[in-house]
Amino acid sequence: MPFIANTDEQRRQMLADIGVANAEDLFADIPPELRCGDLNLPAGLTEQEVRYRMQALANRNRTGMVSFLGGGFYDHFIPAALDALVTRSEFYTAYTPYQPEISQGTLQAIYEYQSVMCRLTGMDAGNASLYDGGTAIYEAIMMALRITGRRRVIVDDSLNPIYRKMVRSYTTNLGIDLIETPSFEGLPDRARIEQELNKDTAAVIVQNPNFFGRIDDLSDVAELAHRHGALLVMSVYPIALGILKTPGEMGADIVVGEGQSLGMPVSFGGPYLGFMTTREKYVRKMPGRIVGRTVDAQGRSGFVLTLQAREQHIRREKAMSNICSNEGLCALTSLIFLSLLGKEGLPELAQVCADKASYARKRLLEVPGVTMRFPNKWYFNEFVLNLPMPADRVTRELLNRGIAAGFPLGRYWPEMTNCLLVAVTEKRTKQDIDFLAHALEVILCS
Amino acid sequence: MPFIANTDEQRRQMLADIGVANAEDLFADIPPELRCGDLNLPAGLTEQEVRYRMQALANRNRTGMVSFLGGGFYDHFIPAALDALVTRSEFYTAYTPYQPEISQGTLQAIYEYQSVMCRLTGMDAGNASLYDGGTAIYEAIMMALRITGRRRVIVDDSLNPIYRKMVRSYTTNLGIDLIETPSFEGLPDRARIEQELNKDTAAVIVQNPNFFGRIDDLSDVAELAHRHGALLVMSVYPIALGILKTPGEMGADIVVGEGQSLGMPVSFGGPYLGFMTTREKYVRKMPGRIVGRTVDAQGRSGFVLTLQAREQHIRREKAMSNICSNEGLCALTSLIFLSLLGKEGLPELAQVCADKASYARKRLLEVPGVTMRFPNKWYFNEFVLNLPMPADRVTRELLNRGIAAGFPLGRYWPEMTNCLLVAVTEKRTKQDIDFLAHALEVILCS
Amino acid sequence: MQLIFEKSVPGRRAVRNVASDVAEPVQIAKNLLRAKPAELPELSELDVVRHFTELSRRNFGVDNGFYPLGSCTMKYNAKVTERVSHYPGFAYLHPLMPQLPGGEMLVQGALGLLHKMDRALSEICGMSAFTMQPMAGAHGELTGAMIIAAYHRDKGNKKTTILIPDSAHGTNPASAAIAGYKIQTIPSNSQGFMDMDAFEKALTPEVAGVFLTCPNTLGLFNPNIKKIADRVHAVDGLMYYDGANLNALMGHCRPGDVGFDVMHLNLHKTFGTPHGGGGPGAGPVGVVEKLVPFLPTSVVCAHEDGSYYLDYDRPKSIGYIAPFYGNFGVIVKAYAYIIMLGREGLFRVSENAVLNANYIFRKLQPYFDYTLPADKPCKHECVFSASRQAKSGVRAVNIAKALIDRGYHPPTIYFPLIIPEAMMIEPTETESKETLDAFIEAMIEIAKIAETNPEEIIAAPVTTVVSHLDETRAAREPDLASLA
Amino acid sequence: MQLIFEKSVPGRRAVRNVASDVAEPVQIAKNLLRAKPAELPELSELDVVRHFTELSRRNFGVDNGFYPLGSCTMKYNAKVTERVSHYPGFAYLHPLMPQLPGGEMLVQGALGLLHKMDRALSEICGMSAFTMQPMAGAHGELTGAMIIAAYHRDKGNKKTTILIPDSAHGTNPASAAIAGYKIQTIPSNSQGFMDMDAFEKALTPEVAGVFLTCPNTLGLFNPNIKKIADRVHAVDGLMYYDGANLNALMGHCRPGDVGFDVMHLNLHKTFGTPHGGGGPGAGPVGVVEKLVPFLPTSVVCAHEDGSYYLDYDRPKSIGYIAPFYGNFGVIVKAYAYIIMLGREGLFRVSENAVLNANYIFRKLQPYFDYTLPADKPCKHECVFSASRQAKSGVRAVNIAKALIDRGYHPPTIYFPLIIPEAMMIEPTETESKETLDAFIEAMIEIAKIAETNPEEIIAAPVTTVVSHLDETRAAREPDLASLA
Ligand SMILES: Cc1ncc(COP(=O)(O)O)c(C=O)c1O
Ligand SMILES: Cc1ncc(COP(=O)(O)O)c(C=O)c1O
Repeated sequence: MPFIANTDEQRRQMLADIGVANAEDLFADIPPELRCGDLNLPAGLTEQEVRYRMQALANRNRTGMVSFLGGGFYDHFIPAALDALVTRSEFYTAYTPYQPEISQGTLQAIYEYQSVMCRLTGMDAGNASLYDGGTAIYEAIMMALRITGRRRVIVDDSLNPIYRKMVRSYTTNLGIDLIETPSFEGLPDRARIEQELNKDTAAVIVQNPNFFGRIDDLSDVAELAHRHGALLVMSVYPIALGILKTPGEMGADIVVGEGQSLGMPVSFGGPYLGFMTTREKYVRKMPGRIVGRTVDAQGRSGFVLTLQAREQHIRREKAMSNICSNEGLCALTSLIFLSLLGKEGLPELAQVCADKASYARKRLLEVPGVTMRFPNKWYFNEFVLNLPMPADRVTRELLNRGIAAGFPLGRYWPEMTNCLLVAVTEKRTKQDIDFLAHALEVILCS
Repeated sequence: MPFIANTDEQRRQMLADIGVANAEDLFADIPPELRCGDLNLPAGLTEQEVRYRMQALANRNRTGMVSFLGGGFYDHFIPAALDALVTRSEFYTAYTPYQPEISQGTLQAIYEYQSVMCRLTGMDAGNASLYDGGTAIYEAIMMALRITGRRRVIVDDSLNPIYRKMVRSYTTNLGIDLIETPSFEGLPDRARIEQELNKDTAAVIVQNPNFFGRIDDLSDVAELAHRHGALLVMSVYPIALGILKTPGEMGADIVVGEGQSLGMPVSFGGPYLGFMTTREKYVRKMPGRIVGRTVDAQGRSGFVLTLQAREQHIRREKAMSNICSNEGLCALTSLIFLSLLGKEGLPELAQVCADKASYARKRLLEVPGVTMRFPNKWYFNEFVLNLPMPADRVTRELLNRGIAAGFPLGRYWPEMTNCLLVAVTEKRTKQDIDFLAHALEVILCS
Repeated sequence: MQLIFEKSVPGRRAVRNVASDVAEPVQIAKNLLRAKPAELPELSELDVVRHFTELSRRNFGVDNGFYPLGSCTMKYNAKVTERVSHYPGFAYLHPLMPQLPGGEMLVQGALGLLHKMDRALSEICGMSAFTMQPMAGAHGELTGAMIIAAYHRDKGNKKTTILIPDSAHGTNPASAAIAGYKIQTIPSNSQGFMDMDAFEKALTPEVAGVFLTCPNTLGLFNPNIKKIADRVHAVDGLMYYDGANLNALMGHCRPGDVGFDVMHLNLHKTFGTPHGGGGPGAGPVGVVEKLVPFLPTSVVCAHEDGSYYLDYDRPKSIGYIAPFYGNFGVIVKAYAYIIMLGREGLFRVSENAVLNANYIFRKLQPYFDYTLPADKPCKHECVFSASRQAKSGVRAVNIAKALIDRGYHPPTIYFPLIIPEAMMIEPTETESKETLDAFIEAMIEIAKIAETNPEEIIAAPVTTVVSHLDETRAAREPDLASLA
Repeated sequence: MQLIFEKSVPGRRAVRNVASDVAEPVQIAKNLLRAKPAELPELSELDVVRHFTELSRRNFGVDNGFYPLGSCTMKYNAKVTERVSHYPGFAYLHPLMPQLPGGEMLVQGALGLLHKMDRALSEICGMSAFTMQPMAGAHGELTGAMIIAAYHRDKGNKKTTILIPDSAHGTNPASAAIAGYKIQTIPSNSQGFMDMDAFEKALTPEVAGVFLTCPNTLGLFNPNIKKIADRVHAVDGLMYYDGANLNALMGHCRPGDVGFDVMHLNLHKTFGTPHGGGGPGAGPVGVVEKLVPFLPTSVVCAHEDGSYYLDYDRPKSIGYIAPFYGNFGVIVKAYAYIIMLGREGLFRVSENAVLNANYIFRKLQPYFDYTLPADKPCKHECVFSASRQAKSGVRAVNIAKALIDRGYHPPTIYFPLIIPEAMMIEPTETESKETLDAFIEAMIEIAKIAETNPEEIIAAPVTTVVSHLDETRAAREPDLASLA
């Protein structure tokens, strides 16, 4: 049997040493009526067959096409050095670093990860990762409830609709009153938010750049929230933070986001990386694993899992979160990615994305009948087009031409059936963009 | 600039410390008239562009087709664990293990490689590798000359014709008289060889399985050679040695071969692995690096490069070979491959290849007009078909149908223009073989 | 070793970005831009490679040696599963693709894999259907608890409480609490099983369900399990199965047959996907027929014609719990593992996991305290107590560090909480008798030295790059980030 | 650490082979079969993975630290070049494909790459054409010597001798000798250059050619080089350039312009392909116009239409020296390296390689002896002598071992042979000032301890898994294999 070490001869010796006749006896404590018969599964395969089968499945997925799909999940370039390092088996075949003396590699890496995330978001402290950008928002809400002792939460609807659905599921059983405020011209509606804010409000949740690709200075929303004793929770796109004003600069209290863009392939939805940073004063209310730097008996600096008193294995039902395994290897991935790009490289990358997106806007607007949903505004690398016909139809036809043109918004905003969300990364060339524009023209003008 | 570490600022500091005004001054010792202007090369590329360009080149090579190409270079399955281990950077970013204390990994691996090669071929000692199977034959000839002090060499023409060409090139300037004896029914012609053997003969060179895929017991050829004081040099296919009688059992004196089949992809001709093993008494006449086991000052067992007095860096023009860098990482690859297959796995693999090849013979002989070039003989996984028309034409038409049916022998044996050399490995399925047979039938019967 | 920031040199670069190939750059309004660039490290590619290569060498993984970390099932992570998970057809597939009109047909390989995985896990566990969405075990527990809540809400049941034995993993009560439930902890009896009297007393009509691990965290199979299930079902409660320990049962016993209604699996344990030093994992959740309507959206379904689609029209569903379809990359590895092992392979996996655990259990009994009646077999893991050694001052943690000096990753210690000085040893089926014998010898040697020369053990580890780290200081004066 | 054979257990298996899918097995005649199976290790996949993972951790590579091994140009091996070399379109391409009728059109990517590589190297070196076939530097030298022989044979020249300076690498005389030549060694002068009088005396009409390394193995550029070339050409001799040291010259000086006729390159040095702990490398050979007809077959050529083909019809060719087109996988990496660096990049590579070498050279001059006139720059490497330290018993080898304890790979020692106690230091351009400064400090510290406490240095290394291995015993009683 693959991967099973012992030979039949050794099994016999071991059974004899244990003092049983056969392996079956080791299951004698299971009541016979609870035993099952043979599983109805196919026989095993050799590695050669497995590789063949898996390749066949992979071949039935259409990847190579020119894609402008984003919606919070982006196709950025991944340097070869990253893969070479993150596949070091000492990293990926280890468990959570419970034994610090033989886990300094993982521990120092997570400490460095927490550090770069703080530097990127302009905050003071962060945790070792959460499952993804959506659960991170939900964890931020729970954290805000703990900090404020309140139970009302305001969510701006330019937050990724998928995340809004997740928040709704998770809060169903918790008697939280969850208010969604409609955005105005694709930005959080300050007036509306102010109306909804009251002394029971724990947090206001916003996203920048938001789902429509618009970027904003949310400092005033932070002030509004703070004036009512509420926290500002901001979800961000880390690549954009290469150039955009930081949540820290805007006065956010908890910052979360999806880290996939930092060196992880889109991988049909996961594994991804939820990250969280916050203000120093809120550290002990933060969920999840946290690595801290300390010294050993000989005064050597070293790293350990710390502040564990918050966690499930100690606090059990009173824990700040139930999270145990997180996305450690993805956190390492993002750290390596940011180290390879570096202080000059990340802003440079962000600017290239913005430049190409701005060209794409210009070029696509030349197509007769195409307009911007929110004209004359600032965007990072994603934006919403108005099409002269349902975006679904256009998208389908472009798919047939080998282009994933973007995401039709009708699915989440019935009033936006003619709207298409288009994302551009550094991997899309001018040629790709012109190709899309041309194909779009053909479809619209026929 | 990619990969250049220092910043301009640092370069300035260093130049100042050195005491020159600019980097140009460091080239002042090169006479101006010998300096060159800008190289006529394109500007550099980013990693993203390089990967795109290289992928484009790779895409212009037709791989995925159903292939029965062999001729000494075989498409065997490579386990994933092998790649995962051989890409450990401590192995591949190291140089030749001149400093044993920090090279025990490479050194022990080579010692283990030498050991498995001896066990596989049935010999006493081997070297750390040679460039490839062809240069290994030439090195074996030179070794035989050193041992016997003679200058006549007999090469059976069922030895891979490519290797025969190589031997001819290398011996041109050395006043060696090189006799090629025509094979009889695809096997070494004992009578002819005996005629050619005399007291000046240093070695007889044979191959098993030979280029026609035929297998043989060459014990009698060994006796013949020995009776005339000549050595028997045998080139072998290591996978076949999983089941075939070993050169050791047949009485060979020097064993060489191409190790590509042991875990290396065919890779358009390299890097490959030349291996060599021999009898204890000839060890000090062997070319190339050799690793030996010894002990350190504290009695711990360890490994070093040894018997270096034979080598170029000490003996210079009197060295037994000029080889310096060999194919170390390929040797490691073959060791890992053989360790993963193991004592039971290698014979099993060899038998599967033989079984599929025997099915292929049966199946292809059902095609009207197709016969065996050498009927009713023993083969391993390769054999020669007689076709009712030029093999070139058939091969070309089959290529158009996405099948590399084999190698037409007319290129090297004008009298064999209708002959096709067909190889079958464990990666070819029954379905592939039937597909070939069917396509062949269509072509021959139309 | 220096922090990566300490190696930084102003102006040094590693990877270069592709230059923009479009004419004019966009100049975003100042007020929307950050005042200064983030203080990321400035290094050459070689600097970065050396830094993380050195960090990796300060880590210990399954590839480096025996890793009997109880409850974590640290088996060999097959390289072939890593390999296939990197196929571009999987790695570069955008999750929104199937949500595009006509997009589903472009991701049939991925949907098919998810569906086949659902079928395989359902067969292995005796469940009706699995969702692949939960991203870890604890996430699966939360999902399960939400399904339990949705079920009761749907039936109009007034349920407030979940019963959980005190031997349970901390995530169990934590997850159930987050789903809105009161947690009532049930003590264990002398044999480490849930105390039946306490259970009966606690089993009121308010009980929404019971969370159990079976075999439990002591590695024991509860003989009363069926009885418990019947009693719980009698009050229309639901049985939740924590599947972290399934490595003991595959092909031998199915939670569904035992009476469990909802469960999670840790693919990063039983199904051999690497744990990555703290994730990513995957915690698929399986349910019996009556709970299928409550599974999270979307659900992967098959058309008559054998093609697959995503069903979002699930009125009773608990809704979205993940952005898409789960940790797909991890699921790919686990699926490859399952088809490679196949029917008999999975059966043998559990058989050998249990054999290895019992071998260690039997061999170490003379040297360490334990709770289990010696005549009974354990399952995939066994729990010893260092209480005997503690008398001479050698605690479980010291034994753990002494094992480190001998080249082993220590067992799980101080869990389950009900065992003083607990040492929870899970060898897994991928370890050989030679490895187990050497480990057993090391444990015996340590036990002996603990008597003769306890200081030596207490001083351990002495072979590591750091030793006896000050955890109190770490918690008192947290240094959680190096800020610019 | 145990040998892999010592870990073997009868009947244990790792990778399984696919089962035969054809009906009946073939039973080959007994007399053709081996008596018993080869005694290969019997291990689980995990055993194998742990064995080689542990072996790797007993190795030191460029990714582990500074590796100033003179003459070996141990620069960073870019991960991207590894990555692209594994593309299936390269790795799984069968070399016989282009020899099939119509097959050339199915390998245009590979042929194009080889042709572009020939053009790029020819431009960099000022040669007319390159063959990619030689599989290492020494193989290139032999190929070059064979080309020289073919040239003279073709012209009917009676040539018997090759001149080689005593500072040359051992492969030079060895390779020339194998090509059938007598070797005459020319002494070096006090400055480490070939002694001109001795050279003139040796330069008879029998001289077929001269092998030179430039910059030479002392890292010095010979100012007389053009004169030497002219004199050699005057007797219709050919100038051979050992390109191992090209890392000093790219974009600054071209061997072809200097008067060299034939040369090899070590792609595994100058062009950043990994050395693999002893290969595989690649040693392409370049020639001037008049030698092109003698290049080994086959030669990659371009049709008018831009498609590529293999030319086998080369009557004057030295014939086959490799089975196919060279170490293709290595050439792929080097090509990726070249297009990534580009015109300016390659120029900067040499500039910075020379800058780094001169920095070390200047900083260490006060502490170690050296030959070069201090006012002159070295090129990509510098050579010191430990003769000063030797007085107190500390030899070059001891300094090397002391460096190992300090985390460095030592320089090349005892080469070139003309320098007593030689230490040949080649930093390469991919190392940073921080790394150089730390290394310089370590060298200075060692030099100081060598005076105050030589025993400490002589005792080194003390941090390694083995130390002071008995090389004499290894050679006296060779243990070269573990036989079953
Ligand atoms: C018994 C048990 N339940 C639940 C969990 C939580 O699983 P995860 O870490 O994947 O969230 C674990 C992991 O240690 C466990 O051992
Ligand atoms: C100057 C010089 N020439 C030739 C060689 C031989 O090159 P290879 O080892 O690739 O055969 C070397 C390698 O050390 C060298 O340094």
